[in-house]
Amino acid sequence: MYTEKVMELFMNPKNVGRIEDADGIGEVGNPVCGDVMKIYLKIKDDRIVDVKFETFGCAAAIATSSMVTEMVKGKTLDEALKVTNKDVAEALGGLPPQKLHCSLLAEEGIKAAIEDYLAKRGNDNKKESGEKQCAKA
Amino acid sequence: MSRFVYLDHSATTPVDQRVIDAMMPFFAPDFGNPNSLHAWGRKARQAVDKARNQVAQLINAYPAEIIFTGGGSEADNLAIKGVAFAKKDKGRHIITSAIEHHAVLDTCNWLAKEGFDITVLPVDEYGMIRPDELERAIRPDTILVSIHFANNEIGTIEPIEKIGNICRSHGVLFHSDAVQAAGHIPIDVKNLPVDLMTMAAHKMYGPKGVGALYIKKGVKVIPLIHGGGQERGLRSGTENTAGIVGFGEAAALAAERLAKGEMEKETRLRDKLIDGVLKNIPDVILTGHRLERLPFHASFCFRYIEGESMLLRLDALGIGASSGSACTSGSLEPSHVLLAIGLPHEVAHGSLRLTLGKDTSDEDIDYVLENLPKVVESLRAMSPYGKRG
Amino acid sequence: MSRFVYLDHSATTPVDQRVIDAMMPFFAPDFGNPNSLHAWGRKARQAVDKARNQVAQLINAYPAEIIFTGGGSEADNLAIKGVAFAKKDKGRHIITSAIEHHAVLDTCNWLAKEGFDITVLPVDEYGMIRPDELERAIRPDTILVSIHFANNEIGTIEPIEKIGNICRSHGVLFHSDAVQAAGHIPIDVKNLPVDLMTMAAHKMYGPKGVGALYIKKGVKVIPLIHGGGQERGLRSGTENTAGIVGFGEAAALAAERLAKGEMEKETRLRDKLIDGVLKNIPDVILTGHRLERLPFHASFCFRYIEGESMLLRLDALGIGASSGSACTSGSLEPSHVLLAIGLPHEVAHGSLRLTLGKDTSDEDIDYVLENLPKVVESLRAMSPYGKRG
Ligand SMILES: Cc1ncc(COP(=O)(O)O)c(C=O)c1O
Ligand SMILES: Cc1ncc(COP(=O)(O)O)c(C=O)c1O
Ligand code: FES
Ligand code: FES
Repeated sequence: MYTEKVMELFMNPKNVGRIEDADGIGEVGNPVCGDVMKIYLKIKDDRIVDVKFETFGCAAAIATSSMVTEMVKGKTLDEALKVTNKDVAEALGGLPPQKLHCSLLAEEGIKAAIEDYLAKRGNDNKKESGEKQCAKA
Repeated sequence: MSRFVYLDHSATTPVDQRVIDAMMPFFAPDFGNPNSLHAWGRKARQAVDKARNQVAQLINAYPAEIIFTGGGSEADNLAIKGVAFAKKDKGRHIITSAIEHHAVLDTCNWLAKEGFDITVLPVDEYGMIRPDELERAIRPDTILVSIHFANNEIGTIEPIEKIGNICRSHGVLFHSDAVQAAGHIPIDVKNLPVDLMTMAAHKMYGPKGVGALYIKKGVKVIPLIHGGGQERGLRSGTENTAGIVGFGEAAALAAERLAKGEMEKETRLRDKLIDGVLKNIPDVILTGHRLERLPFHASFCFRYIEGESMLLRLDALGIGASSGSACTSGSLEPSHVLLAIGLPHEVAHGSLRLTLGKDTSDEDIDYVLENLPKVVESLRAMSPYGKRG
Repeated sequence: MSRFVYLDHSATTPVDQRVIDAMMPFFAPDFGNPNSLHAWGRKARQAVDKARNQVAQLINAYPAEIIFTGGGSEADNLAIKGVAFAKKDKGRHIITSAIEHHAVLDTCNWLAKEGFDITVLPVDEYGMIRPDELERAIRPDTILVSIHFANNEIGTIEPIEKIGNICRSHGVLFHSDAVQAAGHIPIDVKNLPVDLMTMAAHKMYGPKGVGALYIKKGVKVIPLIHGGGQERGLRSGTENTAGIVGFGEAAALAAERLAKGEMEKETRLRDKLIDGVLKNIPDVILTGHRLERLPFHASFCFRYIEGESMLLRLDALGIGASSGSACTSGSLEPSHVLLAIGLPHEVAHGSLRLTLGKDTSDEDIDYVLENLPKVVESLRAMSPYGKRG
């Protein structure tokens, strides 16, 4: 069902965890639907210098989380925003059709985190440790 | 990986070597069609007759009450559609439960489109039918009640005798899907008010693709598969001789195991597993009834994590399990059973079923109890909801 | 007895040793349920996929067009009821022939009771459908034509291409029961106007209890067996993995044999048998078409004697044969096929079918040609109608 790459990243995901002083945090999905992805970004000079994720979901969701974080690490925000779910799925050697939405989650997660960063920057330094706002756990 | 531990016996079981040995000759050289009059055919006919006896004995039925089918789902369809079409001039109301197998529920859904009226009874948090609710649902035009013997996802055993007595007292036929129960707990149809009952060979160490429907003497059903008139005209088609022989042998072996205390043996290991999991892993619930459950069946929901990822991590450790999470099914909804017992979606997503078999050992359970907590912990460490130390 | 000669391959065939070998692992250790996500399940899924490819290749279909069923009869029922229920709002008229297998005829009879309108086309003395009669029978509310590829009792091969073209030109779906033909004569569904086609593994050296329905892409049918949604939702139930694997292997071997000239080989032996019987035994007729017939199929009616007694005498000589006499069926009527081709009852009673197989040898045919005349003669000597010396 899954490619070797998917299984490899599912078994040994990269960039797992949270960044306590993240510059941007994106949370997408819904626990009711069975998949939630939370992306933490550390950004310096419009470039993603660190990224971590937390995911509640299937093997595909975990593998895409890992893959997308690897793909955007080191990229500028503009470059990162161009990473699509198709790119992620391709980098994984493909996903079963019923799991494509998991890769969409990855794309959206990054976008949400960048938007969060941009919004915070727009509001200046008002909400420095605002990441708790999304955490339901 | 240090061990292979198959704990998915509710999905299917390995075919017993004695069953394979019994089947072999009927592929060749004893490949005859039981309907042929020559030597090849007569040998096949004898074998089918013997198997019918063996299956009948397992549930204390008369051999003529056993109709072999192409599987459990077919037998469920035959029972329900068969009674529906046979009785449709008498009434068109059928009662079933919310946690039946899809072979029952989807059949009822189809009948609903064809002009039948279906009542789907709710169950309590343990997956139990409430007999009083059943009784209230019966109407003058009710022709059939279909309630399974035991549930495949949560292992709960229904109060079959009470249900059957209510049906009897209202003159309504009672079908029970015993695919998970037959061969694993004692069933005696002469002392149970059941009119039709479904079984499947592959859930009791027999081959896939062969099932049986017990049809009590005198109960009329319309065949699902018309044709050459095999199986008393109720299931046409050249008999799957080897498969039927395998089912017969599997039934005989199951009866033998039951007599030798298989239930007690499995119950002990099951309880060791259940207690071990509940004790060693936080934020977990047992699904289904704690006592009224199949002796080989353990099922849980682990909070904050998802079933498919659990079972694939277990697979990598050589452990075969299953889950009713939405992600394993490729649908957007978790199992209808888990929702029907009142679990919230996010909890149902974390379901894991571990079903033991006749060859499961203490070491197997130890291996699972050693590894499952690690799997849960490592997935929770990734989860945005997971509690961290 | 000096020899065992099985000449009842139309009834069923021995399972090829290579088919048995292919199936074995899927009873154990590779017993997984193809729907399970763990290693056991994945292995089973791969095996089912491979088999689907093999069966598809035999008839040049796409794999997704092959639905595995629990036998040929089930596939016939699925095709006919499936189209009937899918199209019933468009029309309720179905056309079939008088010499179809009961799996088709009885299904149509049941549909007739459920409000469908069935036209049963007559056939000529060779069992051939007349395309012009079919065309005249088609009405605006005709939804399906079901005509078999080849007849099991008399071996006649129907003009499938012509029939299919007529159906196409009228926008009517065409189902063909190819249980006797598939694997024995070349069939290429990409170049044949057929929408649904039935096959059974056990007629081509595969196991009993597994069949397949070819359903052309885009053709909609309602499932016969509802449930877990296996086989694209068209045939629910845990897949008969070993049986399906066996079917796949049998299909691959059949394709190989066909490519290697099996038809020509069988045709030669069949003609030797037919010519030998017609030459050496008086008062016998060949039933079915002399040329448009299955390469392995010989069928006769012997005047003045009765089929069951013939086949039991042959059985005592080690020869396995079959008959469509009333006495073999236990009914009062001889086979509907023999009556439909216009044979008088007394002639039809004397029917004998000898169907060859891939392993039938010249010596086997010689043995039959040596013994059959004696059997016929000795029974005729007992008959009040038999010509005596
Ligand atoms: C022409 C034809 N159709 C259908 C069938 C039914 O196949 P099965 O007996 O495998 O269900 C047979 C064989 O018995 C047959 O010869
Ligand atoms: C309770 C129950 N009913 C019916 C079935 C269907 O049996 P089969 O898949 O053999 O057709 C199953 C197993 O899948 C089951 O667990
Ligand atoms: S998280 Fe549910 S399918 Fe991927
Ligand atoms: S003569 Fe006895 S059944 Fe026909």
